[in-house]
Amino acid sequence: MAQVTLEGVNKHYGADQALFDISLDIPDGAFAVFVGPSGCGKSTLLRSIAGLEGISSGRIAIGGDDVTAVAPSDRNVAMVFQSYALYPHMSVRENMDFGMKVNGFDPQTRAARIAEAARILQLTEYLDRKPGQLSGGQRQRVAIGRAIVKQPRVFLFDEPLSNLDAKLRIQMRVELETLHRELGATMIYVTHDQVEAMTMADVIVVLNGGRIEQVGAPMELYHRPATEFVAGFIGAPSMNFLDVEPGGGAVAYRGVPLGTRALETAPARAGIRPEHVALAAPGAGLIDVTVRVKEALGGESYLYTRTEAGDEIVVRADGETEIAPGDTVGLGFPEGRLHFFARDGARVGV
Amino acid sequence: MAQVTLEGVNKHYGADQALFDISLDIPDGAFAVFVGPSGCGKSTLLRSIAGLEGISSGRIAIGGDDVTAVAPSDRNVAMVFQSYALYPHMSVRENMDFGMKVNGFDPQTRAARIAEAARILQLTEYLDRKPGQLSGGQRQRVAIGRAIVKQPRVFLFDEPLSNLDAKLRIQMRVELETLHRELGATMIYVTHDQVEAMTMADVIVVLNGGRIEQVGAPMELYHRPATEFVAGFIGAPSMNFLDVEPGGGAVAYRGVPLGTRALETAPARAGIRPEHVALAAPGAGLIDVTVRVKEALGGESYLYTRTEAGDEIVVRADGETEIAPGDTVGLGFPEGRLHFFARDGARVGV
Amino acid sequence: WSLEEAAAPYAGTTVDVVFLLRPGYEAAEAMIPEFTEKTGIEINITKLPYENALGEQVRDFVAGGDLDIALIDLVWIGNFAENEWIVPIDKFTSNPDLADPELDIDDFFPLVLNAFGGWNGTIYGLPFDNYSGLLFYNRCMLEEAGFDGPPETWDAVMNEYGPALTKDGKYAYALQSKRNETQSADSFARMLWPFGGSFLDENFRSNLMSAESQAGLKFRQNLMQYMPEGIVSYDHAETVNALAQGDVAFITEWSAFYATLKNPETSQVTDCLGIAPEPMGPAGRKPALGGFSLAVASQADEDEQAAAWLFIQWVTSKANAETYLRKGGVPARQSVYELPGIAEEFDFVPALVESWQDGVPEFRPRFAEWPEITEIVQEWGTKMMLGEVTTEEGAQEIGTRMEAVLDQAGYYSGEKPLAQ
Amino acid sequence: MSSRVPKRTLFSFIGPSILALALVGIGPLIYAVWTSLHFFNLTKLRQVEFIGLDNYAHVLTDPIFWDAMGRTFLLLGIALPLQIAFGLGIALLLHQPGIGFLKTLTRLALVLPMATTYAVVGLLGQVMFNIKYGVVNQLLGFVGVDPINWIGDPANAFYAVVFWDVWQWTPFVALVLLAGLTTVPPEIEEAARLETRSWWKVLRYVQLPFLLPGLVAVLILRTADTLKLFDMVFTMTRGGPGNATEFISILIQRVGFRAFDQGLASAQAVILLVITIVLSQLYIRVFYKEVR
Amino acid sequence: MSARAPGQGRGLAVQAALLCLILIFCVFPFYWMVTTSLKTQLIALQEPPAWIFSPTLGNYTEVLFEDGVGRTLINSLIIAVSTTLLAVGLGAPAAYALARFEFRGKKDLWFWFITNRMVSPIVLALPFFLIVRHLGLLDTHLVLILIYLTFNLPIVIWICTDQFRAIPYDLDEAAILEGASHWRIFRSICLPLAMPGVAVSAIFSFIFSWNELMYAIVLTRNTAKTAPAMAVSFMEGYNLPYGKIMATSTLIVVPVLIFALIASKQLVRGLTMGAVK
Ligand SMILES: Nc1ncnc2c1ncn2[C@@H]1O[C@H](COP(=O)(O)OP(=O)(O)OP(=O)(O)O)[C@@H](O)[C@H]1O
Ligand SMILES: Nc1ncnc2c1ncn2[C@@H]1O[C@H](COP(=O)(O)OP(=O)(O)OP(=O)(O)O)[C@@H](O)[C@H]1O
Ligand SMILES: [Mg+2]
Ligand SMILES: [Mg+2]
Repeated sequence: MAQVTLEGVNKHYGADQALFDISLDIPDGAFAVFVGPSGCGKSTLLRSIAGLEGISSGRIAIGGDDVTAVAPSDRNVAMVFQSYALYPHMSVRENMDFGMKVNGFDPQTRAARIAEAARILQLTEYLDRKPGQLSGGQRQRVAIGRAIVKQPRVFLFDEPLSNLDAKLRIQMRVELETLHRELGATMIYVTHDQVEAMTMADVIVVLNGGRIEQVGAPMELYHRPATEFVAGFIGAPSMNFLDVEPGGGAVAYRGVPLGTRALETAPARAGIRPEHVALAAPGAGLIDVTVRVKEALGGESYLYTRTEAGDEIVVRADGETEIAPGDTVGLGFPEGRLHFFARDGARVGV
Repeated sequence: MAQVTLEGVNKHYGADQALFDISLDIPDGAFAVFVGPSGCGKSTLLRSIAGLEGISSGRIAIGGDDVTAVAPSDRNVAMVFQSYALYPHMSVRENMDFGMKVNGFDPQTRAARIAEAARILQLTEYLDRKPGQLSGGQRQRVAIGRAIVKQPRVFLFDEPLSNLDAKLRIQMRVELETLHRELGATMIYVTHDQVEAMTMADVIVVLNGGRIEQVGAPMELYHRPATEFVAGFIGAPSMNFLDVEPGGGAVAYRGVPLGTRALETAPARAGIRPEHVALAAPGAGLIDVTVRVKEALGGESYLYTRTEAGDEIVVRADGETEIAPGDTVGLGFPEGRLHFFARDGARVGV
Repeated sequence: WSLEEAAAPYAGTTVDVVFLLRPGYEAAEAMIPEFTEKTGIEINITKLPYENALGEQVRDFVAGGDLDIALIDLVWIGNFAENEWIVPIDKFTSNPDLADPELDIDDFFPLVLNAFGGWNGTIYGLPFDNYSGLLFYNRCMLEEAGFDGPPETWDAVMNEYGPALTKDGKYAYALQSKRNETQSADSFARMLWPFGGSFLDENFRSNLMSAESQAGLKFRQNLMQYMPEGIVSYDHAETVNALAQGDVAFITEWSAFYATLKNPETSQVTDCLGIAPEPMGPAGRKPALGGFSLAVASQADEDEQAAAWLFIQWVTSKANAETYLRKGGVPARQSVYELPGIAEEFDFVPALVESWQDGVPEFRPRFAEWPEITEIVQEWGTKMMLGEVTTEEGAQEIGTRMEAVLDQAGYYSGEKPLAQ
Repeated sequence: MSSRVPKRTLFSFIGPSILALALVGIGPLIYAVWTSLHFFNLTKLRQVEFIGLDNYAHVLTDPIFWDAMGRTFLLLGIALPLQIAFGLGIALLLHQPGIGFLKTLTRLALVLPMATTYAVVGLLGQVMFNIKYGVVNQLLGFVGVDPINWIGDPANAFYAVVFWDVWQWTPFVALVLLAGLTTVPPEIEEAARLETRSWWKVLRYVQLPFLLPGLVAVLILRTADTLKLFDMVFTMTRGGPGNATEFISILIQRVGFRAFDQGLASAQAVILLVITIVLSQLYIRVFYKEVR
Repeated sequence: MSARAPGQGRGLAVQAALLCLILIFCVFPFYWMVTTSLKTQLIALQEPPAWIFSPTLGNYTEVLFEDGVGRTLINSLIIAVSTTLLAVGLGAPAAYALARFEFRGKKDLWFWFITNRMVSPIVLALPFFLIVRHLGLLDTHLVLILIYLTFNLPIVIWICTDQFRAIPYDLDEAAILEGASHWRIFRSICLPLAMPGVAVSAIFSFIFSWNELMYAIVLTRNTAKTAPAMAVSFMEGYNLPYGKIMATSTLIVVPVLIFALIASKQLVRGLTMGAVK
């Protein structure tokens, strides 16, 4: 049982406050992902759970036991540090071995786990190198290896794959998911990668400025972001936002009515994701826009367009689209795809 | 003039060789991106260009001048280190100021440039903090700031955005592109991010095991990868590969003919990107596969499918697709989308 | 002849001298302004602890340094004289321009002049800071125990005073025996001589194995039962303090400690303090003898030598003796102690005068080899006291090592006269 | 981790030190070696003569020299481990997060023993360890221990010296090691703290490698300094009682400055220097090779 | 750290207790020294030792105004400060070179530096004396300053070399790319970061030269006489004025404490805080 519970956690750095009243419940065996802008407190939160950072107030429980005052080593958590924190004087093997050795594992188990981890992480041929002789990505993998050989109740990962290439990253992702399934351990994972967040998470925790914005399953966050911040943060490229006002029976963008539903509260902003904007011939959509920049990614392209009023709207197009910068296109906003937010950022309507 | 030219560069670490005979020409003002798997030598190459790493043999020229034996400080390059390498005892402001100060810039210029960089990097409110009080992403931004205030002939970026969240990353990307345009400096950029590579690069250099696999414009690499390695490396999720043999007048996968064209050399493998596989009803495609896993990313979903023969094929589907794990679907491989590779990995055919 | 006239050619000369941090030197220092005023000769004093005084001077003389006057402990005189670092006084006494008609060399206690200033029949220095071993006792304690006076003989100390006074955590006697010059000069030699022993026989062979020497050393060993525990770590300070605090009934110490023991700030027994000559042994009194003379350094140039002599002559003169005494020094002039009232005013005077009547100049041999020999005595003397070796074994060791030193110095081969 | 630089730059960094030490250090040393090859007694300068290695032969066959040497190494063998153990403990304690004020105070207090003039420590020893008026025996008396004759008893005097040596130099060890601990990157310690609570294991496996340079420094410097130990012993026991505290430097001083046999003393000192150098090399070989 | 690290509740009490113990252990002899300096000889040597007594400043007035300890303190200060500045000024760059530059004979050079510390002053004292006398520099500050370098420079070089080595080389590289010269890097980057080590070595250097006795006694007499030489000069062998000696010693310790107070701020900082990943 390794449910992780936080109650009213606050954390101050001198006069600055890094965490504000964080309450959170991560069920046993869940895969929780923390996302949020740089400096929002993700690492701090992770370090607080690990016990590396004392908290100013609040309570942290792991598996039902209050661990607020328990030493880090007694919490049975493993952590992959954002800065790797490898032991520079130990070889890769010794780095991975250290935790098991000090905890009195028998040599066979240790050797077997190291071999397995090295295989998974493609580090076998580097086992006898020192961290100083490794590339950035290799170091990061060693840090992951050090965590997984320990087989703890709770894993804490601080951007563990940020220095890996796309291919290795996907492999690693799958390996971590497998590990998660096999060990049944609770995993808490900090990442900036949307794909990782969406695909790995049972639950995503969105942090902003030291506060929790929303907690929910990936698709819930994608489809029903609770705040404008979440809406803008989840999904890449991020959602387009337009200032709207009441008009035409529902809401209108610069006089053009968007959809037909009336909302209880009058929203201040409407949002729509680039992948949901419908492309049409000029004049055939709701509004016409000019394409400024086209980013071709191969399988798809993103069009950076500008409305007459000067608002920017990003639109996802086919990888083979013929549309070029300078072209004018029409855009449609399918009604079910629109999100509305009040002036304070809260979601409005269903 | 800051064209960067490498001729036959080799680099040994003791018995290990990290770079093999690298020859490369990056035109003045170009934005070159180095990509490749972890440990392939990207950082080493960057450091060699900066002069921080002596090369074992070969020649490096910047702006036409042979700098192989020139001190790093005289090469007029700025570098963002993968490890940040911030001066821990200096505030953010001092970190950025240091290079200008030692180079005798006048105080006004220095202050102005710092203010501008801080604005771009959203660091203004952190200017007086020490690196130890910053989050990972904030540190990374300081490292970038330190490079840009210097306005050198050549920028070297080693994964400068890997610790930033998606939103900030896109902003930074745009800022760096703007900077590139404004300064007209040559930029060499290491990244693991496909989107960054594809969107920012004038030219992408794909490295593998210390060797150059291919050099080319992004779309060229996407559409006409020179090797199976490049094909697999560029694009995420990566290209699907199937073993093929001659058959049915062209090439065939397990007896099923793929396309109609005959090729000069008989290819060993066919590749197709997930976004190019056509979904069809069972039996309506070329082959039928079973969906094992479905990864929903919101705007799109990836289906991890398995053929009867046990090969894995990843297919991109719509974000709202109804297909669920366990379903059987038919797949089509549009002929123009197929890539063929010989046994040694080289591209076959047009 | 007047000092002013004699000094006129040397006005402005600076004379360098080493002083110790002891009362006698402070007394002299207080007198110096008067001398400078009269003569225009500057006296430049370097103050050193006793421990460093020898090394400092030796180094200075070896290197041909600035010192114009040598300060000579009686055990150094042989060394200084043999190295010709100092000038015999007849160079000056024979020069009418420099010699004070009132010098009256015979007014010095002969024993003192001989021991402190003379070597091998030649006088080099004039006694300046003079000591004798005295018996300081706590009259009150003695009276309490039923004694009406201090012990006259060592035998009485052992058999009467010792047993009677050693009780209730108090001890009859303390003999400073720390392993340094104290051990050899104050402890070892003090018990050697009164019992008829000596360091060397007339052939410069060790005399420590003789029955008399052994008797003395055994006596010391025996007497330790009436001394405080850890007596081998007692230096002068501890011993004097033991008396001052009323912990022991009597001690044998240098006359110079009179001031300490008489000062209420440093002593609790000022009112009970009694002073007598040291007890007698079978061979007589033979009290410890110590003190310094001042001699002109040969490395000084002629002017400096003359100026130095004038100063030495002046500061040790009969005329200044009383001033010196009153300022805290102990002059070696017989005449001053005959002045009326002096004996009453300074309690120690009678005992001191008596001590200087009868003593051995070679109480500690004064030849150049003493520094080496004293180290040997210090080491084995303490070992004896600690019971690590018997008196015989210890004496044997000291003897062998001492003879080795003397042999190397060339006494046995006849290269050197047998002077001590 | 290091680079080649032009000779000029290199020399500008390192030259002044070499020059200074060469100028001040080498001359006198050569002079000392020269005297060690002569009969050179300060009070018998007329008899100076070249006697080759006689002084060395004399020293090497002199039981007194070896006794003093043995005693010195006994002192080293007892005091140094204590200093390292205590010093390490103190350094770790001060390195831990905790009561900042108390730590600052302690750091300052650590300077006190070192700052006390060595010769005065010996005198302080006389005062505090005195069997009669010494406060140490008084304190021991409070817990029911009979007065101990610290300085007067050969066995105890040795331990009194050990005590003061430990008192005076443990702070030195502690400060050197504390400086060493600051070189451990904080996040590495954190990583280790996640694995184990045992401070010993963190020390052994994670901090020790960072401490090794400091430890070797302590070993070498303390060895050299113990072999040179003079002032404190000289003022406290002067090598006595008996020769219980006659350490090698006391002996050399006795020979060189009391007996004035500079030739012999120089020979002893040169031998001492050789022993120190050999020992230092040994330490470096054994403990330092990985680091260097 | 604003909040306590977890798992330290009981640890904190133990830590406090241990710290107090260390504090007492370090301070007690010093305390005894100070109180002895306030006692008359009679009280100082009283049995049992006096804890409560009416203190007197007599010893201080005596040593300061009659014996001129003040002047020797100033001498000591001049010598110790100059030596420390010189040792750090010469030693830190040398240490930087040993830590950062590659050159032939590096190890031997390093060892030679260290060896200087091992030579016994007892034997060098006389050669020094003769040489210095020859140069007419006897009894000058300069001589002591130079000689103290021989045993302080090694310490500084040693401790600083290790400190410099612990600084990530990345930082140097970053600065090199910025166009900073080696001296500039040394001054602006590495020296500030090596401060804990520099401070420790400066404290040691100060203390060692401040307390040095053997050379001070042999090579000075009046003008340049140092305070420790003065303190022991009270022990003239026949009488030990403990009060005066301890008063002088107390006066000697005070400047060291002040110096340590200044320097010890530097002792604590972690070297690599946030510098690199
Ligand atoms: N000091 C060294 N000694 C030995 N091998 C080294 C050293 N530094 C790097 N290497 C090896 O050289 C190869 C190239 O390293 P480099 O840092 O250039 O990789 P990279 O492409 O930057 O990888 P990443 O994306 O993981 O940062 C790696 O296999 C690495 O292990
Ligand atoms: N020691 C410290 N003192 C003061 N402020 C700090 C300290 N450590 C972190 N902070 C601040 O606390 C906030 C949260 O930091 P944290 O490292 O948790 O961010 P993060 O969410 O992990 O960011 P990133 O994604 O960039 O790593 C940041 O604004 C940071 O500047
Ligand atoms: Mg972080
Ligand atoms: Mg790299």
